[in-house]
Amino acid sequence: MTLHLPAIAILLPLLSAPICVAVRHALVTRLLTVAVGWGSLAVSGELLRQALSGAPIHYELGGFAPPLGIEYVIDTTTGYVLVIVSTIAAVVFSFGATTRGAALPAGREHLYYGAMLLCLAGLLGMTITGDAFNVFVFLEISSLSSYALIGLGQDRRAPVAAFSYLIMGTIGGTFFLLGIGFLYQATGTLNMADMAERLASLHRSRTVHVAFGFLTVGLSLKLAVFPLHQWLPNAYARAPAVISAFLSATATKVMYYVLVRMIFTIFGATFVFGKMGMDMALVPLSLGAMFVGSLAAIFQTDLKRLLAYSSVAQIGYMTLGLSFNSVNGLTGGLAHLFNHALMKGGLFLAVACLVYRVGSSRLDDLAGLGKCMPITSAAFVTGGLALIGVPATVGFISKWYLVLAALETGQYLFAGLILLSSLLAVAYVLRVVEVLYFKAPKSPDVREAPVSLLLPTWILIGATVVFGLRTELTAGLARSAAMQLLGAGS
Amino acid sequence: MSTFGLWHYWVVIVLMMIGLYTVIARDNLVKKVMGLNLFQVSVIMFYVSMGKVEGGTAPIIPEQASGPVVYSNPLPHVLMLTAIVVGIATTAMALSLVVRIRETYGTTEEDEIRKLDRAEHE
Amino acid sequence: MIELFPDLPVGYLVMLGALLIPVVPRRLVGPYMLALPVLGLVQLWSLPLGHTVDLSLAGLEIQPTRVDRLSRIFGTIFHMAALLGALYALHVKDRLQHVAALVYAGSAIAAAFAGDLISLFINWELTAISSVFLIWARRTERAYTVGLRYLVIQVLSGVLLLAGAISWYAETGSLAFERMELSGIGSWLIFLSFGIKAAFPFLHNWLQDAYPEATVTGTVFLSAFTTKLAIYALCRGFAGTELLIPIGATMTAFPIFFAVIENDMRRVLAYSLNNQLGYMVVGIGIGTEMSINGTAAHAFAHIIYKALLFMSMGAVLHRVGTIKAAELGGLYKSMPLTTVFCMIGALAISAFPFLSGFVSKSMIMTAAADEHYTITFVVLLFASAGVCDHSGIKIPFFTFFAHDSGKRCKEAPINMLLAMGTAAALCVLIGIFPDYLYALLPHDVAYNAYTVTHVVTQLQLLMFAGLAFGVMMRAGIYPPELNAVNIDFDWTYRRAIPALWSQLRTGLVVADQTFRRDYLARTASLLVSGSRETYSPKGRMGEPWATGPSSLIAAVLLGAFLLLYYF
Amino acid sequence: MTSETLILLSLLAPTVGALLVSLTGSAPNLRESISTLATLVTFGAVAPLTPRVLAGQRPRLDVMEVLPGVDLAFEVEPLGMLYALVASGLWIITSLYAIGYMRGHNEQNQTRFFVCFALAISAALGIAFSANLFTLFLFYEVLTFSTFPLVTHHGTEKAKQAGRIYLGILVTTSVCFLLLAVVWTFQLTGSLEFRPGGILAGKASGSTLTALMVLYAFGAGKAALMPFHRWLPNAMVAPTPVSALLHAVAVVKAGVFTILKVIVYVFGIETIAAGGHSDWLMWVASGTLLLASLVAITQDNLKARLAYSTISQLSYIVLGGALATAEGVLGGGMHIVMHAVGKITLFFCAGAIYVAAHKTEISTMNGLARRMPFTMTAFTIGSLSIIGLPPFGGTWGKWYLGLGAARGDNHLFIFVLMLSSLLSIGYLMPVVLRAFFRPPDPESNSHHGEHADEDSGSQHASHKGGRHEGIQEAPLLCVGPLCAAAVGCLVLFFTSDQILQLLLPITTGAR
Repeated sequence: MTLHLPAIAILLPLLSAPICVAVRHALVTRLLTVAVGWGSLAVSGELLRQALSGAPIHYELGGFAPPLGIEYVIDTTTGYVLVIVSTIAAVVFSFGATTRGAALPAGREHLYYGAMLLCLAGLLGMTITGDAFNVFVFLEISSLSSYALIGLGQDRRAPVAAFSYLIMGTIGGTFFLLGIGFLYQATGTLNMADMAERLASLHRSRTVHVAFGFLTVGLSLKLAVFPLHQWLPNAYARAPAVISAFLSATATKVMYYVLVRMIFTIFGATFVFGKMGMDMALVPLSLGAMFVGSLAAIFQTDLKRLLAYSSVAQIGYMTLGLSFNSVNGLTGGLAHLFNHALMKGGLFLAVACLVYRVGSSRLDDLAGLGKCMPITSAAFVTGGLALIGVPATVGFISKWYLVLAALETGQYLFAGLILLSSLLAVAYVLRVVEVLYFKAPKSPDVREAPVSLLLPTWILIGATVVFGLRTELTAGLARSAAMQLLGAGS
Repeated sequence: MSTFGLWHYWVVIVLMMIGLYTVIARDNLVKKVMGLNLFQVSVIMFYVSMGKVEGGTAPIIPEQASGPVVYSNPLPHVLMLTAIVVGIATTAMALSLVVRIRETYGTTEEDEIRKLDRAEHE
Repeated sequence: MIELFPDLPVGYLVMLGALLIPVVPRRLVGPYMLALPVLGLVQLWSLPLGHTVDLSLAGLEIQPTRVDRLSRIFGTIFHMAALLGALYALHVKDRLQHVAALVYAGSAIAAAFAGDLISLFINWELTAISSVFLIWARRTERAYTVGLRYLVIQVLSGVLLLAGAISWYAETGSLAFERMELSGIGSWLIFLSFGIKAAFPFLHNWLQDAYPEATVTGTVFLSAFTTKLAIYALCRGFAGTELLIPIGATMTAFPIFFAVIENDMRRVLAYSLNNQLGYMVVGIGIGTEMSINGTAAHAFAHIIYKALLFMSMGAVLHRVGTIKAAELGGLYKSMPLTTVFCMIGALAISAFPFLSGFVSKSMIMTAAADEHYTITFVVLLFASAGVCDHSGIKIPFFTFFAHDSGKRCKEAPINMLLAMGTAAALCVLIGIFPDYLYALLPHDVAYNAYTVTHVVTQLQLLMFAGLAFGVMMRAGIYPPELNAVNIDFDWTYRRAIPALWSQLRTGLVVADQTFRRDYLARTASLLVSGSRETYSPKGRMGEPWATGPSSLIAAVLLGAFLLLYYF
Repeated sequence: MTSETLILLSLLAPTVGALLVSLTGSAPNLRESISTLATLVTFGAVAPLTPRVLAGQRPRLDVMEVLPGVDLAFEVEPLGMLYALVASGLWIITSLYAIGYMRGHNEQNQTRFFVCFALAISAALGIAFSANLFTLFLFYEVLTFSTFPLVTHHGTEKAKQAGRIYLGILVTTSVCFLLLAVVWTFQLTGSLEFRPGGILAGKASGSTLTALMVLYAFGAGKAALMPFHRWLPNAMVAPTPVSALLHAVAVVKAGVFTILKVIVYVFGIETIAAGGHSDWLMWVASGTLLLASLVAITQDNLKARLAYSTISQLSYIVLGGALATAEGVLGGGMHIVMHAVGKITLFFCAGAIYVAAHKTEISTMNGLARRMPFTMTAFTIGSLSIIGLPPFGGTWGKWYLGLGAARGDNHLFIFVLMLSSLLSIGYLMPVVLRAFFRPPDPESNSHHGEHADEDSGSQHASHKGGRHEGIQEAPLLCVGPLCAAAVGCLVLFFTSDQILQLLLPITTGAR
């Protein structure tokens, strides 16, 4: 059993999805989804434990040996991301009002759960696979299901947002596919480990250069790197808040993971930063994301879109950490992966609580809710503090490593800019706080959200504080992952 | 090989450009989907042509195997089976979204949809 | 002899006792106030010479009391002045004034016994704080501003003392208040601090500014303590500092001109106070045993007759309501006793033989002559004549005689008369029996004021001064008493500096506001409105782009990447 | 109890108090009993630490390692002990005062007020006991955010605007400068611990140290060094107890405390003195000190005037640190206490005046002492202490600061201190003068003539006192604490020896 855990991790959600569709019973599918969520978490946790205790796990799917067969590889980084994704999945799936806010006719909830499970399967698959083309396949699985999920939003603009996402996502995915094609052409293999081996002697090949170009742009599109982020704000804003919570906490994170894999495992840091000067491109884009995203967030009138723009900025932090090409920088980036997943997941769930009671996420409609929904509002404030990067929250940990990396490499300006941009977070969080606490309520008889909603919200929000103080699991793991990646890459 | 010797690449590039241009320049959502399809097809073409070995046969082991047989690389072709499925799924998804958009907005022109959104917003 | 309260620093009896005045039953306030200085005096004399009180405060060893002959004579006269002042003020109902006055007196006494710079500073500041209430208690608009000005200058003196003490401590590691040389920055600061309170030239204006604005009774207290405390401090710290001689000489001479033309009688007295201080400063500067004795004796005598003069003028102000020379005259009919007492005081300050001024001032003059400070001696001589002119003659003449102003009033209240009478008696007693005073002096003396030459010279001088006054009055060239404000050095801080300051402030405020409004606020609002335009949901960056441009940017970026990588 | 328990208790008592207060919001009496009980327990936990610190112990509590080399840990050293004593001690009387004030004034959202207040104290104690820069920074930020709702308490547009400025400046400086400096220090030394003699010595070039000094000095925005002082006057929209304890004691002292602590334990006095890294800071502090005093003179709003006075007084402490001499640091530490007690007296009085007479502008306070003799007497005492006149505590702070300047051969700064004393007369004494000597305004008193003569003036005073409504003091819970604070000013003058004994060890090794 434990031998096949890597396969189980993927098959569990992948097979549950059609079961959901087949069963067609709301409660049963719901319970199944929750069970799969927590099951995935258990499997991921075990995989991470195994990866930590020894060498990376190599699993040959169906017994076909690579390079012909598809291989699943789980090292520290993989296990780390698996845990993040499945944690978020488990918590979000447990969130009480999952289908609330989705435009589903009664009796069709099973489709929704199916899509969720498929999305999870795609995300886990992308992480776990050691085969480049397989990444594309899982990417499309998760993307297609997320288009569907976003399109489910009650908001009539939801399909439009989903459509935009679809166009951009497909372009990104296709670029990615093309990139893999070029790589295959240059190396003759699709197995990542083999690719890395063969690419070592192909640094001057133009095919490889072109492949790199397509791959980076394709991934950047899916990752929503500034200025390729245009699909993201509406996608998150129009989707049901729970979906936003799930997607914002997982989808971009996995894409970041794929980017990291590509840079450090396939191409190698020497090639990417030394030969291609990736940092030259990534740094301005990251800074752009940090400032444009935060500034746009300040002026938003819709809470979900505010958070979505904040995500754009946060992605900037992650890519900036990447661009430092140092242990601390990558630690910061990877730690922020986890940390941002927790905060954004928690924040979107808090918004989902608000929407559950008020029916809108427009700031004007949320006035004075601090009094009516104190627990939800407190969750939002705590998450907001984490976004700002107040010490004792996870946001601080990532910021710490990023600034440390900037100082280490002598880039004092970036250190200042990182800190400066986090101030913009103060501005947009403050705006929400003012609306929640210092405005007269519109309808004073709003009740607090039910426990089944509050509990998952507070699990994530509480985690932002707990992991802000106990960092072995986040920054510690991120650090050993970063060391492994950099050690392997150079 | 001359530049024209790689004519299949040129086909790929032209197809791709047409597809991308359609996505960029057309406001009609259906046309965008069509552009996207073209774009995807170009990639499929690219893979298929990549796997083709000049003079190669289909990658089936002949019954009387006498010495090495030149055959096309089957792997890219296999991969494209998946890619085609993905393309179909994407198109289906896109079109179903367009249907829903059309139902609520009464139009499939992107600029008009944005205008309507903005009007509602204000 | 039994030591009374040996652990209580001298002066604190009066100071702390004063704080209880608000809770003393109304009928007992008078006796209580009189008892305090008496008790204090008894305590002082019960303590042997060389008695000290030592304390540790804030990590510093301090000595709030050190009894020696110099401090004892000043302590004695301060107690006496407090008693006289309290007697004079008995009729006042405002207890705040009583508290302030006695705290003031007590802290001045305590300062005279301070064995170290810290306790000196503490009491120095206490005199400043408490005395200002005597000015504010006048409750006139002018008194408020004057009081504030006075307080600032007094505290300035205090903080200079503190700064000096700090520097002195840093330089020498000692806090003891002993004789010091004008060498380091510390001693100069301390010197300057003393100088302000002693009303050195150009540092003197607070005196003429504030004293005439205090309450009737307050001025009596003020005239006794602040400046004489400074004289004591100079005596202790800077005896024999030659610089003091020219300073003192100047002080004796220049106030005469202002005193002659001044209209406000209490201000005339303030100028003459300044002039008298000059004698003492000269005495300190000379620094011989004789001159120090002279200074101490003069301070002793001076406190009494100056208090007497201020009391008599106060009585007039109390009854008539004005103290402008131009509005007074012929009051001798209404206030005969006051007139007599005033005359005694005036003669005493003019150093008329057989009155206290004569026996003390002559010591300083003699000391100057002995040490061959000829110019100084001449200046002092001239000043003596001047004093006679403005204090000895002008004050009583314009107030009680001269042209009759037609004002009629009651004689001064009984407690005032008593106080004045006591002071006048003391003037006469000291004048006739100077040996009692001499016995108190810091050094043993063998001095006889009543030599024939001395008496004759002094009388001649006084005659000539009187003659001059008479001739000038007859000839009509004596400066008329006009209701005018005379311009003194204080113009600089009362007019010029405030004007400059308000100019500067307006300028600063304008600059600041311009900077804020035109620069900061505009930049900020530009930034905000600019970002709002760009980043709000209606702006370019605040709303997601349509798929067309989004794809375009993706394509452009790809192209850029490819171009970059390809070449 | 062990020292660890005491540290933990002192940090948890306010937090638990806050929690209980938030749960008992509907029962004001119970709520306020709990609030008061929390103050007593907190002080009861802080006070027993003092003799141990005096005896040379350095009680330590390691909570957890957050990142490698970055711990959440507490250690009680003299400077922190002093700050903790001040904050927790004054919290007791402020808590009583706040009850009187908030009730006397019928404020809204009292529960939120008491909760945030307790949290702020907890944060202040966390700052005081922090064993390293990370812990300090953590609680520094907690303090910022927990006081924000107190500033915006009234929820008016003005309060919100003030809150924005408050948070804006404090967070900007702390994040952009302080955090940067902390990370930089960590990058240079690999440690964040506060260690006697400093951790930076020999770890970086002179210019780097100066740059770090700049970052730390301005990073502690709560110290209100110009030009990052604007939050303080803005914060005055908060209810007066907030201004009194937080914006005159806990918050602002957290800023100067940080600067002092960094100077003593991160740089080391020796290092700074030898390298002259804080020379520029002396000038900035002096400039702030004088300019703020000048601005204070022009303010008519009493709280605004006090706020600018606070800015000026804070710079005394910063100057003390910048002088980088043993005496200067001692003076700075002492002035933390002296100014805290003096200023809290003044703010209490301002609040009492507001509650009892509804006056905020100084120009309307004529003759107020007749109605509020206790309040105005306390105000006078507080003023004298702030000016630095004996026999009040403020004297000693100034003495040691001056001595620090003299020892460091910076005589110029003695004059700055002295000049500032004079200016402080200029902005504090007019209030006393108005209240005690000017006749009440005609609007509150129908007619009064010109009484130039002092005798009739004094009769007039008593007469008027009788005719006026008589004594109208604020509630007892307001007047009691403010009188206690005033007495404190006096007591501190005589007990400064103990403070000195406590502080002396921090300067060992300095010249």
